[in-house]
Amino acid sequence: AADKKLTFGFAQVGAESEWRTANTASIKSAAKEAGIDLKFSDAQQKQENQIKAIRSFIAQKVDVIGFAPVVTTGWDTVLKEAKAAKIPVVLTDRSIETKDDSLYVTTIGSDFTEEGRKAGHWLLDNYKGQGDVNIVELQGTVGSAPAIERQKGFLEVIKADPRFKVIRSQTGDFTRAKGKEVMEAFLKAEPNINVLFSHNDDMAIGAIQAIEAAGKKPGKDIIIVSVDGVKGAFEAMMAGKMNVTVECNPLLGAQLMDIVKQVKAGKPLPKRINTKEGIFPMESAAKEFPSRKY
Amino acid sequence: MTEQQAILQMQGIHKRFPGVVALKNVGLRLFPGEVHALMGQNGAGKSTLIKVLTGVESIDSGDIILSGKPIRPHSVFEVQELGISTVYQEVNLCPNLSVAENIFIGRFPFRFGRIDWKTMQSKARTGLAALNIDIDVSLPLSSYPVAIQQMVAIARALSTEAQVLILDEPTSSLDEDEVERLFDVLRRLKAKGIAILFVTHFLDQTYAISDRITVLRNGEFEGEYLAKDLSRMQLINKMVGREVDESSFARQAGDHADKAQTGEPFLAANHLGRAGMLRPIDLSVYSGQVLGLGGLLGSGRTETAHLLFGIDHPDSGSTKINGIPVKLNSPRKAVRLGLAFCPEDRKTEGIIAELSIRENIILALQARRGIFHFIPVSKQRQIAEEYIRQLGIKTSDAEKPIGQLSGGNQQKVLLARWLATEPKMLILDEPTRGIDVAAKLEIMELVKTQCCKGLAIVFISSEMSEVLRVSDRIAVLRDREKIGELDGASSDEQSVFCMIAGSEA
Amino acid sequence: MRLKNCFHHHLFWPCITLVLLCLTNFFFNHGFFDIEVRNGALYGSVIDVLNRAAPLMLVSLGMTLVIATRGIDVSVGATVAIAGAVVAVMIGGTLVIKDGVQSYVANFPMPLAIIAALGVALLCGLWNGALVAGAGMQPIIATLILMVAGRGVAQLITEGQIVTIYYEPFFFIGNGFLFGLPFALYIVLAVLLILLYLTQRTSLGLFIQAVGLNPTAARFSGISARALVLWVYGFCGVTAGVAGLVITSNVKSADGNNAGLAMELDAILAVALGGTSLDGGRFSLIGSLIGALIIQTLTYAIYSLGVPPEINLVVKALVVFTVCLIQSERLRSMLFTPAIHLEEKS
Amino acid sequence: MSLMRYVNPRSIPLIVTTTLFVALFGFGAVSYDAFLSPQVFMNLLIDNGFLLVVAIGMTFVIVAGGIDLSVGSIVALTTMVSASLVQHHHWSIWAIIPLVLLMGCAFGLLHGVLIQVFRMQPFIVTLGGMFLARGLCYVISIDSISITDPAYTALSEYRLMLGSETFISLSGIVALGTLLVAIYLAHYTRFGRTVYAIGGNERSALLMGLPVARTKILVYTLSGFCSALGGILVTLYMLSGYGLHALGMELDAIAAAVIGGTLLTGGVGNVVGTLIGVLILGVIQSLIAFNGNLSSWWTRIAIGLLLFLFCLLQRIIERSRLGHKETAVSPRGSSPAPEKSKPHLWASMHS
Ligand SMILES: Nc1ncnc2c1ncn2[C@@H]1O[C@H](COP(=O)(O)OP(=O)(O)OP(=O)(O)O)[C@@H](O)[C@H]1O
Ligand SMILES: Nc1ncnc2c1ncn2[C@@H]1O[C@H](COP(=O)(O)OP(=O)(O)OP(=O)(O)O)[C@@H](O)[C@H]1O
Ligand SMILES: [Mg+2]
Ligand SMILES: [Mg+2]
Repeated sequence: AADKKLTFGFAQVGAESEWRTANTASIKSAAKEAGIDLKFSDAQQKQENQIKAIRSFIAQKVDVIGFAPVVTTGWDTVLKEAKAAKIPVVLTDRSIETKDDSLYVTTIGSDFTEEGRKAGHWLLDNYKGQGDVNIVELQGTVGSAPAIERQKGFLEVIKADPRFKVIRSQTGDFTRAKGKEVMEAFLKAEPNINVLFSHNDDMAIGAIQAIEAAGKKPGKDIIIVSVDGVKGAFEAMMAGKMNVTVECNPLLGAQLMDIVKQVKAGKPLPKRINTKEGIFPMESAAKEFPSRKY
Repeated sequence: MTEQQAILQMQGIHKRFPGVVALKNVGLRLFPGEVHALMGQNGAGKSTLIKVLTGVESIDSGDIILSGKPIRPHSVFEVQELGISTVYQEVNLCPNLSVAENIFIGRFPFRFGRIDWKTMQSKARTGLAALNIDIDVSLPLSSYPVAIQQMVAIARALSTEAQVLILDEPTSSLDEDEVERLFDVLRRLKAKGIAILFVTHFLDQTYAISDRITVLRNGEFEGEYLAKDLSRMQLINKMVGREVDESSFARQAGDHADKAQTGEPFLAANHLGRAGMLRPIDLSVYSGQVLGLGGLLGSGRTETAHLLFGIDHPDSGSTKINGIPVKLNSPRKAVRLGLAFCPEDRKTEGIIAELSIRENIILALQARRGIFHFIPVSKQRQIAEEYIRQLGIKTSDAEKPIGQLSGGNQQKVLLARWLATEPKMLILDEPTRGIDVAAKLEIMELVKTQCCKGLAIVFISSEMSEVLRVSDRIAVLRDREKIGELDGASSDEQSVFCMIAGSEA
Repeated sequence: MRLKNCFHHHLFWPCITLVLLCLTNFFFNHGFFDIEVRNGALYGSVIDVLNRAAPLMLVSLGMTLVIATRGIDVSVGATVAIAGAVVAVMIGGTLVIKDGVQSYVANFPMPLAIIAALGVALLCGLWNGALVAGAGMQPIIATLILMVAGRGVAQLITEGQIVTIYYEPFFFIGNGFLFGLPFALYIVLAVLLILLYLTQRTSLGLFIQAVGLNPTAARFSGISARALVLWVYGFCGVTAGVAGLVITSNVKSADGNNAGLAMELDAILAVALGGTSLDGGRFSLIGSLIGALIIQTLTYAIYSLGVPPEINLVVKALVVFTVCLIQSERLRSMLFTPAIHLEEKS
Repeated sequence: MSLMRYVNPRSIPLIVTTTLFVALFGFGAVSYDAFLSPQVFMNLLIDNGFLLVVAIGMTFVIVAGGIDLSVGSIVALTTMVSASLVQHHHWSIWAIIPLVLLMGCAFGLLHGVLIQVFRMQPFIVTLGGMFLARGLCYVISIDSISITDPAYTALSEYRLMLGSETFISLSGIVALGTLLVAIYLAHYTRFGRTVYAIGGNERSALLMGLPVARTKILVYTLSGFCSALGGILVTLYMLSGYGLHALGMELDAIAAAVIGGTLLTGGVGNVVGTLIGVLILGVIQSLIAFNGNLSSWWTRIAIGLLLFLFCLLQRIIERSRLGHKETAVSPRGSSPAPEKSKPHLWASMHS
């Protein structure tokens, strides 16, 4: 094609976690490979910044706009402006709530509720102990979409078995330090904890340290179920300290660039495109570890 | 006249602060159409009485009767509404607001539902013109020196239609001419039947304007007298509470025993100046001598002091100390070289109100010694107590915050701060401001004794008589330029003013 | 007489608050005061609180001095992150697996890494100090610059990753126990002693107060206010750096984005709860430590009471208000003296 | 230099700041093609209208010598309450708006009373308020609530066309309106001047008989009101209520006010400066968005650096002006003949 390079404006959430960093890196490198001119903007976890970035993309007349919504709500106004400027929009990570489906072309990414369900199913299928199962939950940042949806999916599944009860739930803000701090307090307040469900690997890693400090064996005395599948989690699983992590795949750059090109070419696309995601129990950790990119 | 109905009457007023009884059974009567002087030494309770009267401080017991009705003021606002207008000791205005606003805030002229700035400014100009001041009233108050600020405060008080006007040391930083102008205004108000309460430490002023005098001593009511019945000496005795030898108030022969200007000056400034501040100036200060800086308001005396002390950086000229060239670029350096500077604006440049008297006294000495040569607290207390005694600072103990002292006593603490550093040269900018007669004498004595011990002193005061009294030589400034030097012993006020006027021609 | 003195001591009400909070904890969780010995170290909730509060205590100490000079430092959180990032990257983030055997490699010797991290933290502090004292910017905006950029710098150092440390000796700082107590507490103690010495046995304390209360008067008295302010910020940077080391060591990893997040607010709150006025001047180091402990005890209470996370903040807010009301002299005088003066007085 | 003589010295900081803003905008225009369009400028208002409203309230508080950390949380709470009422309880927008404004005022009033009556430090009180308001959001719902009400949608999508391609949104208009009211309030009412007086010297203000307590309480109430108004604008901007909206907005608001020349020590500042401050923060963001090549961390560093450069220039220019303070403040200069500039105070002395 002799015409000018395709420009793609992408408004990222921020750099709040390793997962996100890997996500950004993947998008950047894929854009370079695909010969797409990427306008990248970092919203520092704020929706208003993302909206501002989208407005500036419209002002710059990019070809396609993409963004990973910080929250699912509140996009209609700015997307209508994009639509008026005839710029197609693709979403990553999660979809948005809107009555007007024509505001975006498609969503590519993972499904947090599904991740929560997967974690729940693994627990129901693999828990070996007898009697009541006391679960403590480390939530993500209060109000954030992954926290809400992972919790929803998880609870939905374990409801099926009355033995499984969440006895404590507290936010660990998705960080190791908070995860550790909260787990410490849990351990003091609750003598019998069987399972830890953590909304991301970082908090689980922090919690593992707290469990060890309390003289218990993570992965054995307390089963640890987590989400994300970052490198650190694999290391912990190899050491037998974590039982399972549900993958949430950030490496969707190549797929995204593909879609951008198709959108520009005007090809019809389904409203939702899921990325390939797995679930990695402890046993498969050593095999997978060398191939982990993030 | 005496049997006329008092417009304001205070009876049996008691007021105690933690640790001090500031007022014990004090009474006061104010009659319309008279100027009433409230006299007393530093810390006698004058300001406290005024604060209690105007609702700034609460009363412990006692009655205030205004126009026959008892009142119990709780806020300044309330008191203003009752027709009492006050100028408090030290300037209590807002430095960030313009001069005009400071005069009219709370009573703005309105037009079309908004403040009418034009009218306000022209009214402010008129108000100040009555005091013979012509300044840009739209500039923030902080761009003017204390003296002007004090005039603005007075203008504010005068601009209200009050039946009672209270002035707490309004003249402390004014020069004679301005005082005279203020008095003209006061006389006019008096003629209109307004009652005026007036605090000052200048006896001349007391006798020049007041009809009646109330004397407080140590928080107690000493007596009320008609000014014409009370001689100066009697007044002083009543304030001080003991017989004072009259001769000590006169200028003494031998004050200026010729100290030969032998050898090098301690400090020699050669062509020292800064554009926009001070024309290059030559000054030499000798050890054991007092150099007075004479001049009128705004003549550049404070600026000279600031340049000498390294607060402002000179952009021309040089300074030598003991013949060695030095670069005075910060007060810290100056302090280390043995200089000391007692600034004119006590409240903002001098005291650190929340710190104790001890800490305030020790501050400069400690700064001179540096962070690690710490003076142990017991030693500090000893030094502080020593100076409290020596300077007669009226306080219950050295750990009291300096902000709670009366104005004059704060000034003494500042002097103590610098004396404690045992400086070689002391610059005093208006050191006698707000200090009572007795204490003023003490300070002048102190200057002289320190001088005899070999200290070099630069003395600045708005009261020319004071300058003449203590100075061995007087450098006369006018319009930020030195216009000449006089010999202290052989000059009088006339010769200084002649010099100022002469070069004007 | 004795009792009355203690009643009027400036630390009295902060202490009461702390005790009340501890009792609340005990009321809901009877094991709160239990301490047992495990592996030669004391183990229990109280120890947890102390241990967790250590970084906050460190930062509040530095913050106290800054606030005493009538300044504020909102960049401490970022400095924590930077120091953590530096030490983590220098000590090493590589896990080498050779023939199925895992081994850890430290890139630089640990002392060097620690010195470098503290050096960088000092630089951060001095940068703030230079902007405040040198360029004359307002403290909040001067430090806001580093607050924003600092996290970027930290992430730049870690390349946006969470750098995990695989070097056992380093873990001692944040996890180790000495004579049964967490090592971090000894660090706090050391910093506290140094500061107490500096502020009470040298004239630093007097100078800081003087500069905070009336900078002009302080300067005219021969104190070089600028140099003082510069170093106070520098020192605050160092305490934040030390806190960064403790946190990094504690979680064995450095997270440029999240380490020390919102710590500035907690530190300022701690200082204020400890009875230091945010308008500068008089300060209390011990008070700030108590303030930090109050905050951590409260956090711990929220965790162990099983408060639902949605209302964490509401609880925190109510406690903050209550604590302030308890400490409000005004309220006490209104309650205990019959005449209520609501009118304007100062 | 000679030009300086004709401008009011008090407006010089504002002129400096404005000039630097124009320079910054010009830099963007030179660097990026589409930057110099009227719409980019309008976007600054559209995207930062709510910040301006909040920062105006903050300016009053800071000028009075206080600080209000609760603004961001009150904004969030406003969005949450609005969204919940309109979506879950089907209230009319015309009932909701007064209600949330009242709520904002109530919050501010609470702060004011605690600060003034109980002599608590503003920083802590409003920090408590910040926790409380944000906490209440989560009590309503931890999830975000999308608003589909037609009235809200219509207001949100309202655009006033200024020419064929340029438009401004309702929030921009409201923000400018608020600015005008604030200018009036600050400079032409007794309340406004009392605020300045209190910031200049609270004790003096008391001694001058000004209603200090009432004004201080009112100032916090005003800030609460502005936060709620800003919250309504955010609700319209995002068409949703969410507990994590406006996170950290208090710092943006403080920064905007301070960049605009407001002194945190109180007494100095004005709302027009705050407008410029908001625009500057907006331009910095726009510059970075137009650049589009910065990684997440370089974004932060760049924001910090731009802020730094800006503030430093501001300081340097003001400093150099301060060096000539005498000339700017009083008529006596070093160059003109001193005889002429003799002040009048003692003019009649020897006549
Ligand atoms: N707020 C306060 N707290 C404690 N003591 C105070 C306070 N204000 C004044 N005092 C004390 O009350 C006494 C009277 O002080 P006051 O200011 O009335 O003296 P004054 O007569 O005005 O003296 P001066 O001539 O120096 O102004 C002094 O001993 C002073 O220390
Ligand atoms: N009547 C007046 N009109 C306008 N400005 C005045 C007047 N009187 C003084 N000033 C201002 O006062 C300033 C000088 O006051 P300053 O106190 O610094 O001088 P000074 O010689 O130290 O006077 P002082 O006698 O108070 O020590 C000048 O900048 C001048 O602008
Ligand atoms: Mg007095
Ligand atoms: Mg002077």
